[in-house]
Amino acid sequence: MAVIQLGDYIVIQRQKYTKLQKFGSLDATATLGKEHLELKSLLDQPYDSTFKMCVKESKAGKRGAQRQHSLELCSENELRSIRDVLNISSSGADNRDISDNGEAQALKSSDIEQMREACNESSKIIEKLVENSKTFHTRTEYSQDKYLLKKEKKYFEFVQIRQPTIRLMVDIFHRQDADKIMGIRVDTLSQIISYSGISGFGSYLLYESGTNGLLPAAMLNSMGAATDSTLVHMHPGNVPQKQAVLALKLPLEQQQRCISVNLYSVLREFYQGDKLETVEVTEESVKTEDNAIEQSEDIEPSSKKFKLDESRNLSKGPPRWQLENKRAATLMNDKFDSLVMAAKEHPSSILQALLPLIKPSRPIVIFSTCKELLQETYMELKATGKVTNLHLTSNWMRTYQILPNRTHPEVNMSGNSGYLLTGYTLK
Amino acid sequence: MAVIQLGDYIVIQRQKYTKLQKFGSLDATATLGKEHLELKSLLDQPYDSTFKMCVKESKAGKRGAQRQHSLELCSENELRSIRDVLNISSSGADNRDISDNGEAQALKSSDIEQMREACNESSKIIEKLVENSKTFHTRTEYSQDKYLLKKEKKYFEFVQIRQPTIRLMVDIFHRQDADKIMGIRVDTLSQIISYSGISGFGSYLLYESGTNGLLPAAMLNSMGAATDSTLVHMHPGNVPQKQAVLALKLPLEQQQRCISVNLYSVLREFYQGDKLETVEVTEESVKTEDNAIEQSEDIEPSSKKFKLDESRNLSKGPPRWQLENKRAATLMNDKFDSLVMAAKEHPSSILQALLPLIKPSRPIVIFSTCKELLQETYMELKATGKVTNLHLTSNWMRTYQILPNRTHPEVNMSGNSGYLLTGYTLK
Amino acid sequence: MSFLKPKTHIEQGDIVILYLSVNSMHAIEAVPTIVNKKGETIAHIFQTPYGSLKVQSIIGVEYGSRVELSKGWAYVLQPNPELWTQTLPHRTQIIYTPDISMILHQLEVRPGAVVVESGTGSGSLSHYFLRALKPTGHLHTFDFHEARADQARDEFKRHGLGDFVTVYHRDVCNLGFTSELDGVADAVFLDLPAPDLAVPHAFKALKLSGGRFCSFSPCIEQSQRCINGLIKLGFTEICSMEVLQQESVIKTRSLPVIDLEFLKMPKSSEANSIDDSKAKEPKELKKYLTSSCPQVLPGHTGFLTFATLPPNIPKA
Amino acid sequence: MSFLKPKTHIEQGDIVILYLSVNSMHAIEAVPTIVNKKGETIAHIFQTPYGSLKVQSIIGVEYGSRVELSKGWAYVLQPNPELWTQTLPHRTQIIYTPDISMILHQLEVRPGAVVVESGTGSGSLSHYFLRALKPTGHLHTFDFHEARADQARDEFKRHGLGDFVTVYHRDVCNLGFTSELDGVADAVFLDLPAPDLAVPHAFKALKLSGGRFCSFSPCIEQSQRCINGLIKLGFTEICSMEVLQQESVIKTRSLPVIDLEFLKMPKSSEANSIDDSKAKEPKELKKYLTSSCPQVLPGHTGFLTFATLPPNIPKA
Repeated sequence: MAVIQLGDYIVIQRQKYTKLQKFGSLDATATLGKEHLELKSLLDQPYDSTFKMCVKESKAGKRGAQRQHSLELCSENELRSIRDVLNISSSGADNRDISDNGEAQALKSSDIEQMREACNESSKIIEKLVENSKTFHTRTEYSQDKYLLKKEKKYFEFVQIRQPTIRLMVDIFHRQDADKIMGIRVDTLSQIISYSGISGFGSYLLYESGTNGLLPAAMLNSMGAATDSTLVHMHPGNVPQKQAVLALKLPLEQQQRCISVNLYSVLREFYQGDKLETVEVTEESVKTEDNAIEQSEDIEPSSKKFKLDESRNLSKGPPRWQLENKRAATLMNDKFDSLVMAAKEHPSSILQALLPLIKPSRPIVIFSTCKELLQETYMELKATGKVTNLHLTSNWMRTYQILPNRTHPEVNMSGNSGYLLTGYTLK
Repeated sequence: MAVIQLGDYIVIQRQKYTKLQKFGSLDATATLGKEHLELKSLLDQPYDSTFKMCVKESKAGKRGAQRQHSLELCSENELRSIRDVLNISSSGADNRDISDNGEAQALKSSDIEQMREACNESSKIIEKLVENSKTFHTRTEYSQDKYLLKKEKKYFEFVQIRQPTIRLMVDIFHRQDADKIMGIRVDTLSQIISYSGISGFGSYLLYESGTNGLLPAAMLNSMGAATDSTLVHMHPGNVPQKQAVLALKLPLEQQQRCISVNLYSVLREFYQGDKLETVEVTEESVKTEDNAIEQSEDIEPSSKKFKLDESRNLSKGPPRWQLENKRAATLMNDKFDSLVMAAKEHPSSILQALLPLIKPSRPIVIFSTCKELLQETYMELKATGKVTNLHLTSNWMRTYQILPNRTHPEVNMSGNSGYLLTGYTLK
Repeated sequence: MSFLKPKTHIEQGDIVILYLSVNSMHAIEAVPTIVNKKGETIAHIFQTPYGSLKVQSIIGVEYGSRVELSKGWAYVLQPNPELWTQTLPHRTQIIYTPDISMILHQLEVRPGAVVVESGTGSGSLSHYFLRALKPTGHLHTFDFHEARADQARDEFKRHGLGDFVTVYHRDVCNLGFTSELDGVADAVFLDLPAPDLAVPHAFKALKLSGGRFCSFSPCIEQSQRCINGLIKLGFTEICSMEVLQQESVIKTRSLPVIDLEFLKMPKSSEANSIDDSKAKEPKELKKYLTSSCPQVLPGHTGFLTFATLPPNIPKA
Repeated sequence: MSFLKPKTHIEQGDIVILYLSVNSMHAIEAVPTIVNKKGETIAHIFQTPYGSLKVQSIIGVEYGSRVELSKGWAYVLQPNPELWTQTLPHRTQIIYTPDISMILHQLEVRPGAVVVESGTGSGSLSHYFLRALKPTGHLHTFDFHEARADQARDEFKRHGLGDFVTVYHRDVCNLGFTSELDGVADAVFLDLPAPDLAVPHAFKALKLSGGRFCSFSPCIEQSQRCINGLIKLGFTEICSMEVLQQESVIKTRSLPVIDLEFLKMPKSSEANSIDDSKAKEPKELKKYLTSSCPQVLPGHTGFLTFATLPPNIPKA
């Protein structure tokens, strides 16, 4: 089983909350709300292990106490559910006698804070809270559960460390800031993969203007290790966003089958090829900017702005980006087996440039959160006669709570799946 | 309890199928698929009675036999469910041994047709079908039910006669041809009534360009009998569509509180009032066109085209439409307590003309099936500063099958609720 | 008194909706003074993020007017059930306009209707029932929580609706709707944790000539049990549904239109300088008026179960 | 053989999608002759509403080309799981792309994965599994219906996928997934009327290092029982959901813009004649590019229940 190593991206899970974190050094800490976790004890432990948060010190912060914790690998026994520990049984029939006057809890918040410093075990704290609640035992089981869940969430002291997967990452990214992945929701991502037909065979073309690396990562994941498929990943910035790709920790051979190139630069290479060579090389300089994770400006970078990954190699030959452009141009000449686009720019001109690079009878998938835009693109594509079987779709997705006598759809749902325009190229 | 009378609109219900029908004369027949029902025996029977369809003759038609039925009032005993009659009990565990080779039914379709002529009782026919089905008893209960339901539907021989209500009519209209009511779905209709605040008090303004009378009927229904509220109902045609209003069979005083006027004509009256009088009267002529139910052309009718309901009164004074225009203009001068619009035309110019007629702090509700249009109208209204609390909404509605061990949302749902733009006028 | 019928000017004692923004509305009582916790009579000042409002100043003002706050302004609107639902003091979970509208429609409530409701809760739905059935109908509304029933009764009176409603404190699941209400109702509405227990009482309360029934349940199991009860008693047209309203947030989006054609041209040193200046120019932007839902939507409110009691079912 | 990988030209024996229109596609086998019911070998002619296609004529043609029919034309497309799902011979109810996509995502299927599926049904989902896991993974698929299992096995072979799949005829609810599959699966998928009976077998088939589970059920009660089974065996991250895809039908709508301003002007007999001619002129039209859903949409396909088997759960 895989073990946690320095340099890994890890997923930290505390109950239903998950977070993607780089375990960059032994000094690294992770922040979950007011809790700061020292990560060093994770080293060489197997993934999926659970750790106990042990308070080391507590500092007054702007919004209440900030606590520093070390992590201790814990046994399965420690993981009995808090509900088991408390073993609540007495339950009122309904809540007719509860009046919500804010005085139901006899403990003051200062008492609770103090108690929390003293005993770090959430089950103990919750036990005390329950003891001191005047209304707890008169609540219905449903409302007891809600109360416990709320308290558990606040005081739960265990975290699990998991290996990042596409499934875990799309949840994290979408929850934290859907805009950073252009609003691509899990159902939509899953359909982009289906409709584009990404798999272990074939050569694929992606244009995206910033999804934290989620789209190239998902496509690479579906291309698999030890296969022959290749991906040309075009982006509008100086450097591609790659966080999700790096987090997957793919074998090098698989990583190298994703060729990330700047849209403008690679199209110039493709259109003009050899003519270009001498000019570009002389223009080269060594100034680099490292904003790999940040959203880069979507303008054509002049060559000198390019990041030089291996500046030590500068004297030995053409820069890496130029080699990548050449690799990409070769694949562009051979044409691709599908096209995926998620553009922040107007898709028309990009589509006009990329559509001729796709073989006939191949799927194209265009994502946008703006329906009006895709309606227009639909009409444009239809008019060209180059694409058939055009469909504009969106999704409605809802999760369910399935519990004895309490089964219903979750009360909150996500409102926007975004839209997919799909079709097949013709000869 | 109300009894069925000549001239009534009635709702004929056969299982889940419902139809709105005018019981215009004793010779009237209603057509349900291939079945033709003579209505005369309905006269003076109480609403909600159930009648048995008794075959009188059967003619070969283009698409199978057309059957003429008389209707016979039937007792509750005859209404035991077909399932009870058949008392199916043996039920296979699953359908692994069924192969669908089309040979499962031993009866030929000619046999069935013959049987149908001979014995008119659907339960008997279904019994025979079940007896002759090689696979029925090996099907799962679920699949047995589906089979029975399908057969029941085809051979069910009872109809119930109900009094039209808004609830029954919106179902019928939406199912038969949603376009004829401009695509207004039940949830949307219910919200138009809520958001516009139609009730027993107040004076309301409606513009609609053709909903079979559904919108004015729903508003009149909510205004109630024996109240003081009034409705000015503007429409673009020569005559208003009124089917749903007539079907409600409202007391005369209630009917008269709905003043239906042509948009152009009443605005001219409102803007120019007295100046107009002499000119119009002289222009008047008696040519009438009766296309009350048909969708009329949405152009300004010249006065001479107007329908003259009471041509006998012609010599005695101004025509009825002119009196209605005057009544409406008086209410327009007093201003209204809400505005409802469902236009097939672009709403901007209409809204511009009608919005000044609404008192401040009053709701406006604009319906359209075109979201883009309401987005634009939203922006326009926002820019005027005359309306606040603007919301653009649509609905998602789904019905459920709730049966023991077979609970799930219905497999089909309606895709379009249409959109509502709502807001409140300001001073 | 501002709930009875449309009115033009704010009178003393009216409930008034102070509209600050789409997300900020408050229901305030138009009285010049209030009694504070110490029992002293003081001027009624209402605090908002845009400063304070001296409530006396709005009495006599026309509804729909703009009123000045010490650091901004607001609109005064006449309350109605929609605005009240958005501003009322929550004493329980409430039902919102999309479900309520369907309930009123399916229960065929119109002036003159007699409606039985349980529970009263925060009175949000009650206000809708009252608007729909007044001035000729009547609402009988039940709550097992005494304080809530009292509060609701008082509220209806202050809102000018007292004549059209009777509020009962009663456990209807166990005790029914009182024998006075046998056979009087056109429609019965239940919002109870165990609706199946109240179905037989609903059956009794409905008119012999029949009527409509609705139960609102958050959980599917409650609906299942309720439907079993309805079937046993001969209810027909049983139908369960969900209604979810989606709001569209309207915005203009600007998308840069990028030029890729020039990349086909050789990049001479002269042309190059032109390209560079081009790249720095503001690009062409294409504007779209578009809309999207809020990121988080209500995914579930409750299951609505409707049914018809046919006429002449013996109630022995 | 046309399912294994992207290819450019139609070869003899390929399954080819004959695309007539958005609502009319057919999967045909690119063979020049077929054997008719009388046992005679005849030319393979495919009939369409636009006339017939001599199938021999498409062999060697590039995928994506337009081919002539006797009364029209069509496109020939290379099949893939999406197109196959829309054209395959239905032997059972099938699952469609929106649900399938979520299943593949949640089961984390990628090249190299070992997946256990029950039932095989019409093989629609199996084709998706195979695309996602080949060339290094394997699909074990079970059906209790012998003819269906045989048909599916044959089909996979003809589609060039035989190396990556094993088809079993077996009643897995009662007999499990065979002991050879104990602890080999990365993911288990169930589409069974009683998934709870197969949950313990799924548990056994999953790797000791853990794995993902999915059950597809049309009814909520099946999901409830399945979840009970999952909880008992220590599965975590249990989550049920629905995915419904909505298609947008795009159209241009023209709305007349009507002029009401002229009504404010007195209608002199001179002006009148002008008005009249105006009224007969074609009015100004405003065009909107808009879309709506089809009138009837799929309202329910099934509930998807997902779960994780954590690593190192003893399987004693």
